[in-house]
Amino acid sequence: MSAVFVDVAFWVLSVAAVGFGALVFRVDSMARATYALAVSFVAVGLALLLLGLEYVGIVTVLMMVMEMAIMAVFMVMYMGMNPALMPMNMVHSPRWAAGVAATTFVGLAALALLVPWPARRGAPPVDVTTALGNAIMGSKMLVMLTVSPVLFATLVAAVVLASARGRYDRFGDDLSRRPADDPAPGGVNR
Amino acid sequence: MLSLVVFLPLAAALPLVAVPRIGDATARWTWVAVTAADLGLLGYVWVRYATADRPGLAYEEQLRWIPSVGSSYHVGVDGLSLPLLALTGVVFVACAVYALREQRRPRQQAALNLFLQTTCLGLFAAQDLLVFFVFFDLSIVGMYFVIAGWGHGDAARSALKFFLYTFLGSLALLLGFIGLYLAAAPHTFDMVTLTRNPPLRDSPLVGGLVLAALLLGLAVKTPTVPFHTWLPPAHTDAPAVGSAVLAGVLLKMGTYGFVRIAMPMLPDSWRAWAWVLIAVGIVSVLYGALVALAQRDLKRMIAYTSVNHMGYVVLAVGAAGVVAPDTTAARQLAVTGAVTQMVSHGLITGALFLLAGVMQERHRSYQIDGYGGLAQVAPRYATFFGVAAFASLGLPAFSGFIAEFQIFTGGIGAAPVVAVALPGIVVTAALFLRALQRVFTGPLRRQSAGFVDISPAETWSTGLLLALVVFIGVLPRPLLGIIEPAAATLVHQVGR
Amino acid sequence: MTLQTVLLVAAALFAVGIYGALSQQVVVMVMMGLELMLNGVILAAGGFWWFLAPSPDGQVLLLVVISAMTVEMAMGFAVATLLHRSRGADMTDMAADLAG
Amino acid sequence: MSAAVLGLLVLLPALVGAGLALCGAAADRVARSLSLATAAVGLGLAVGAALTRPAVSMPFLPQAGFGLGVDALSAAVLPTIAAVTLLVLVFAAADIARSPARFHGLMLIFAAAVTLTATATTLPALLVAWEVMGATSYALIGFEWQSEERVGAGAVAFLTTRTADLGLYLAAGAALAGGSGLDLSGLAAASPGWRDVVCAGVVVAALGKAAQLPFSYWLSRAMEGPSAVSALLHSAAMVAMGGYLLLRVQPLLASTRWADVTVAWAGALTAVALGAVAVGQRDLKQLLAASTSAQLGFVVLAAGVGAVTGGTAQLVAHAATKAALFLAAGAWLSALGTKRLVALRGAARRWPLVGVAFGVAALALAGAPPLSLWATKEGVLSAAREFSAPLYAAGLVASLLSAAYAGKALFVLWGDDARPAGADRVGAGRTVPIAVLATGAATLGVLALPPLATADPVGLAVAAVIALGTLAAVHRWGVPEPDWARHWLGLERAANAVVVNPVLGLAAALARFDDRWVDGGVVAISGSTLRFADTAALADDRVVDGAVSALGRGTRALAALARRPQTGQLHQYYTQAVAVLVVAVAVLWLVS
Amino acid sequence: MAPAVLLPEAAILLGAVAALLSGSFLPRRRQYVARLIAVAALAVAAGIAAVPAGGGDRLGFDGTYAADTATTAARLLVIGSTLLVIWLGGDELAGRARESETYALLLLSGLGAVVMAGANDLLILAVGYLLGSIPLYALVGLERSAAAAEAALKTYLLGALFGITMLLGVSVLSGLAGATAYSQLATQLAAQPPAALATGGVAVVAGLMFKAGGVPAHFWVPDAAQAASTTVAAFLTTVPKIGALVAAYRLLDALPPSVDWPLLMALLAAASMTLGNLAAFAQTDARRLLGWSTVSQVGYLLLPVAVAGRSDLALPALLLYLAAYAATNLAAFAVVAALPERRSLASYERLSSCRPWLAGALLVSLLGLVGTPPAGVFVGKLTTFAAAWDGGLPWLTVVAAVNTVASLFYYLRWLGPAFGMSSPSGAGATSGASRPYAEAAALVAAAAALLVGLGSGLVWAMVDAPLLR
Repeated sequence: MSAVFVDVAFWVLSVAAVGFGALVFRVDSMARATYALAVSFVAVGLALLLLGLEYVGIVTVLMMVMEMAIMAVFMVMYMGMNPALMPMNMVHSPRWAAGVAATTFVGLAALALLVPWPARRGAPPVDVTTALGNAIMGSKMLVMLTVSPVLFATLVAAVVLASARGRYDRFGDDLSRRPADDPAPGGVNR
Repeated sequence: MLSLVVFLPLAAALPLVAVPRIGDATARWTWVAVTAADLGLLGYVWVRYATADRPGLAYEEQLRWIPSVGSSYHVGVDGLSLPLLALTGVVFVACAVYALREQRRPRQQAALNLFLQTTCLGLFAAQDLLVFFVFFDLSIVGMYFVIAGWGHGDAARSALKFFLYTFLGSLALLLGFIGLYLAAAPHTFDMVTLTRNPPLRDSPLVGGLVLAALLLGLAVKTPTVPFHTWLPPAHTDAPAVGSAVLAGVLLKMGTYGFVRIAMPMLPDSWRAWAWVLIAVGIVSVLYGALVALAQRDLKRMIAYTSVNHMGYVVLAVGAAGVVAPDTTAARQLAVTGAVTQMVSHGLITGALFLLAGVMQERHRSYQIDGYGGLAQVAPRYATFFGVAAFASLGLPAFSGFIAEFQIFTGGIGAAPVVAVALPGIVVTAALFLRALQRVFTGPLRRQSAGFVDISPAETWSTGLLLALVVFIGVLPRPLLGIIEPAAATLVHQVGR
Repeated sequence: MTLQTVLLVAAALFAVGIYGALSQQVVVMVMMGLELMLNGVILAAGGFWWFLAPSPDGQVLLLVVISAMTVEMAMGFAVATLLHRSRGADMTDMAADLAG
Repeated sequence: MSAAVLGLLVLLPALVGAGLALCGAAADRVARSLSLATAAVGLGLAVGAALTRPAVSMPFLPQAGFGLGVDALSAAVLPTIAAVTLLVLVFAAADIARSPARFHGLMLIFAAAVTLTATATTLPALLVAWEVMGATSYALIGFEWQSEERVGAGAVAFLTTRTADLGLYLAAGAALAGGSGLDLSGLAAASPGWRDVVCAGVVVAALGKAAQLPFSYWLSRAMEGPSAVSALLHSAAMVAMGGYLLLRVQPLLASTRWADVTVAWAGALTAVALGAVAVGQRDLKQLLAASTSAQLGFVVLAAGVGAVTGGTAQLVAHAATKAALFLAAGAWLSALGTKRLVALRGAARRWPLVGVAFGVAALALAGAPPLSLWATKEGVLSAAREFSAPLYAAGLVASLLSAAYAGKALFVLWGDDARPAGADRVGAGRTVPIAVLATGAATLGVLALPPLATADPVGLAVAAVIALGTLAAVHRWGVPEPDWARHWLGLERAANAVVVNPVLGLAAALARFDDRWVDGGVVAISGSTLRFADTAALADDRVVDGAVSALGRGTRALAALARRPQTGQLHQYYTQAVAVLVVAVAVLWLVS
Repeated sequence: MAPAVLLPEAAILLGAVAALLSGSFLPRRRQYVARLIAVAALAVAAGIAAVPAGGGDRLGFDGTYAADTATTAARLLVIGSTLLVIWLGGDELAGRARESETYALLLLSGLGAVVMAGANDLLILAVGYLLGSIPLYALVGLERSAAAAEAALKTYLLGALFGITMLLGVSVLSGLAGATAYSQLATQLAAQPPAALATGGVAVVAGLMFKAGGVPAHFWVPDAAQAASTTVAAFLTTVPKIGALVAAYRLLDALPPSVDWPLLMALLAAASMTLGNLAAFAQTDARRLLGWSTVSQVGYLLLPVAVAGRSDLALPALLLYLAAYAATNLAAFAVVAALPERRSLASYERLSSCRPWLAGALLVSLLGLVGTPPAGVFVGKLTTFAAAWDGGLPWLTVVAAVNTVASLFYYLRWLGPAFGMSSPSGAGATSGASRPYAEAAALVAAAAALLVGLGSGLVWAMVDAPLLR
């Protein structure tokens, strides 16, 4: 990849990321906002590829696309909205928000531009993904070991919060009621 | 032995709290018995100490508490603490006897007061700053519940004010302790060590700040002007027993802190600030007396005389900080007087508050103008009150004179400006005579009708205190013999 | 493409995200603001990795960030569902009883 | 042995007195006999002590022992005190009907304090006695406590003398600082500056007790007490002790350049001014009271000019004289219920025995030769004459005035116009002591004999002439009674205006200040507490009423302010949180 | 590698999984089996943690996890606190539909706190944060009431925001250092530009503040304390703080002094304690008051964190205070849990006469929170004050002391009615059904609060050891 190409690509992706990011809060329906966010993520994911992060870039793109899809479904299913049709302008004190955001941006930008960042230490490994794999299985093993209970906890927590009816509602207090008492019957072999 | 003295009341309090089935009479008499037993132990300690050859710290006990922080459970008695320990024992016996007539929750009252007694004894026995502080704070808590639980009038409010105010003082004290602790090398909270090697000798600024924190904390407790305003409402709304303990014992914690902690541990700063103390003492003496003179409420009046009397102590310890080569004798006299005054004030004011409680008990009023001619219907009450009043105004043959004479003689000898406070003596006399005249003499007025003379419990409790007042007033040697060596040591420590 | 420019873009994304998080009333939209902020963090982390220290640590960090984003969003949906069920609300303004 | 005598001398009446006073009504039956017995034993002990001159000292306070001793001075005074006490108690046994136990108890304590004063050799011992004396005088003057007026009079006496007593506290401190120790005899050895302070303190205390100017007014109020009390108080006891103290510390006075002159003039002026006051009185007891001040003035003058012997003689002679006069006045008061001179006219004729005794004593008071005061006074005046001529002149004026007031009383009581009505007889219990005392008044001049031997006969003659001449003049023309003299020079009003009222006003003002300002901050906090702590029922109607100070308001406002950010609005939380972080970063950027 | 280092953590995790799974097969009334499983797992974990496996302090997993004294203390504290929470919730949770899940979530969140405390690597810290937070959102919302949902929402949104700032900070710091392990942070960051360092540090600290419940991320604490079930309220005001504060100490100890970290932490501490105290002044709901009081307590707890590495007293003082605080705070919540029908302060009227033991526990806990000796918090406060002074922040000590006085005020507003001192008229709520578990837990916790103070010498000796890095 030539440097020019990289630069051009980066700027295009950057503009896309920021532009679609901003669009999230400009469009008038949640569905569109979701799509805009997805595009922004994809742009950043691609930018990561430019930064040599092949695996992570791809993962970002994939994860975010999936997530945005879920988000859209979620909104239709649970919120009972037709995302395409609901006009939306539900904001409060946007001036304050804009002020804080602008201040933050100025601060972070000043940091980015003014700080004498140190020189690069070391060189990127030849096979970035292998290095990542080694790290995960090696020095940073504990991180991934801990992520797994995080995912487990997320599962439990999300289910507990989101589902109103637990097993005792369905199967009775001693779990002996068959079939389950569901408002909308379903399931295998039903 | 000393720990037994300190914790015996607490040990007796626990079953009283824990077993609700204990009857009222049992609880009352248990209280009396335990305090009497404790006083007996204290008497034994006193005799042993008085007859021992070696003055200084005796009955020392030391147990590891937080060794890494340089704090231990360290207790002991010397000539400064022994009189106050004994005072505590006596005042609580008197209170226990007085409360034999108490109808409101006697079991809890006994337990609470026994707890309070342990905190007071522990404080005076403490030889470690943290131990001192623990008991200091717990005494506040205990007294809060005494006032709030058994008080009258606006008790909740007064109790809260008391708690907030003195708690503020205790935290200032804590800051001062931390300052001492950090300044000592190696860090320690041990009073004996800190006294032996006073820290902060070469840093007047920090030393001054630490002393300021200590003084603030102790001044609130004492109390001196202008930190005294918690005292009148606390007394006015407190029950008689609570007032007696508060004025008789708790106030002494402040002045005891002066002689036990501030003076020997920060001698340089103490000398530098002595003039401030003298000024505060003078103002407290005069201001307390004058404000007391204007009171219309008997108990408030007595409360303000406490400000006056404790002002003498501050005056004396302040004068002891004015070091000059040829005034050693005067300074020793002043310090001896200060400690004597603590004991004397404890006994006298304890008696006065118990007697004032009789008024509340009979007619729910302390208004001086509401009474008149009481001597006619309650001659014994009048006699007792008169004796207590004359003792309080510093008449010879009572302990107050012994203390005040020493304070003034020594104080003036060390710092002539102390003489400015002399009119306090006259104003105090005036206010007591006025009160006596209004309440007890003249024709019988409305409130006085049907006033029943004091009961045996009231007689014996106040009689015990007044008998000691007279004893010290006539034969001060047994007490002074204990105090003098300690005062000499202290004066030497301040002067080094 | 320098570190500065990458960081600048990241800062822009982060700021836009903050704006969204602060200004939106609907819970899900607030979450989108948060996602955008994370988006900026991802970009910045990538930039740091490439320009400052291309060590494996940086990559693992990115993975952690992405996992965090995922699990936080999952929780977000769950909480939004709960809110919807128990209060019939989907806006933060409608859940403002606890104050003071 | 001798120490035991001294101890008993003080302790016996003190203990018996305390016992009687504390037992109160329970001891009424035995009170009189017990008290008289005690006083009699006391007299014996006093004589014994005067003869053996014991001395004793015991440890009391650090740096200050408790020393007692009898020397030439106290050897003369002690028997006087004991004798007068006994006689007055005999009179009182007949005179005082109510609560005898309390009365005799207090009298004995009082007598013990006086004895102690007379024997004290150290400042602490002196101060103990001094203050107890003041306090018992309060209780005795206010003995009939049902009258607030009398109790108030006692308070005035106590407070006035106590104010002066502060001088002794000051003196003690100064003596310690001056390095002289607290022995009375050694005070003159204090270092010069401190010696002046010691001296000033002692002088003020003594002038107060001796009712010299400007403290004289308390004596007037003290007349509201029982006559027996007045008799003791004015003759051998409290007032006399003021003069006695000055005599005792005469070397100290002489050691300073100013004290002796000051004291001498204070005595002389008092003798003149209070002499005039006495002349102006229309009440027998008031007249006698003012005359006490005036006569003590001679003692004080004696101390100032260094005539210790003369002063002592004057003191002793005056004690007998004045006790007799007061007892007589008391006898008539009991019999007639009045002490107004107008109403007493002719009383002496009706009760001639008492009248004669009164007459002898009054003549002695007037300085008529050859009665005691004529001689003793001259003993003082001759020393004054050597000291300074103006002082002597003042002394002569005072002598003239004393003859005038004595004559006034004498002639009224022996007047023949009317015979006042009242009880028929004055019992022996009252008459005998009066007679004995009058005898003493007549004869105690012998005490002054040793100096008289060397005295200037001219002076004696002048004194005699003045006394007799004045008596004649008074008999012929009467005396003027100017208002200023009748009202004791307005001294009490002045004291009230200058000291008492300002102090009371200040006290009230400070009390208001204390409640409103010093306490204000805390009041406000507790006010808000009350509001919160009490349940709704109590809460609103008892809101802090008046004093809400800045601290309380501030704390409450801050507490309310602190809850404001917790709006419940999430986006505001976000804004705040981000803002705080931005600020935190900015601060760190700035300080780094 | 040394996986044995993580045995206690593994035990907790297994306990969580087992409790959850067992719950699926248990009848509603017999979910105590799940409770027993959770308790057993915690007990095992505590046993392993208490016996230093493989001998004393050491690092594990290539230095990313420090199994040192501080971690051991945090483990034991978290485990002990969680046990107490389960105990005090024994009545409230029994028979609830989500009882077993609650235990699983409690264990998971506790595990997150432990991981944070032991984290010696920024990444572990971030993951620990997630592990601690996510179950917390669920726990808050478990009550399923409108208020609980709102509290869950706020907790979640704040948690998400501060999670993001934390990740931002981690990115910046690791970018600057070129590594994420604390050992390398300490050496690599010293030469880096302070401005960037400050930004990264503040961002990470902000995340920790969310877990600790301190300013500026305190908003969720009073809401959650008020609206969640009492069991959960007790948990979330206690356990996350343990992890977060130890983690903060570890982090600040590792950060180089080129930035004035003590000032930052001191300001946050002062703000937390002042805001918490003032806001608590006029509260009328007992649990909300406690929520605010924990905000102020975090302020005091931040004192030793502010002087991390600058005073020998700081770390033991922090751990001692945490121990005392945990016991004391749980005692207060246990009393609340034992009296579910009393929500407002006024309803505690006359508690001392009808439930003297509970009143005693309340007295010990509230006065303990004030710092009255000899309760543990007193020694904690004393040593933290001393540490702050020693570490060069005497002004902060004074601020803390003044705040302590102010705090007394609202605790007394609660104690006053409880000891029947304000108005005799109030018809004190008649005590409802007995809640034996909560009552016993209250007494045990109060006793523990006292014992920590009385035995503070022992506790101190146990925790007085340097950090491993």
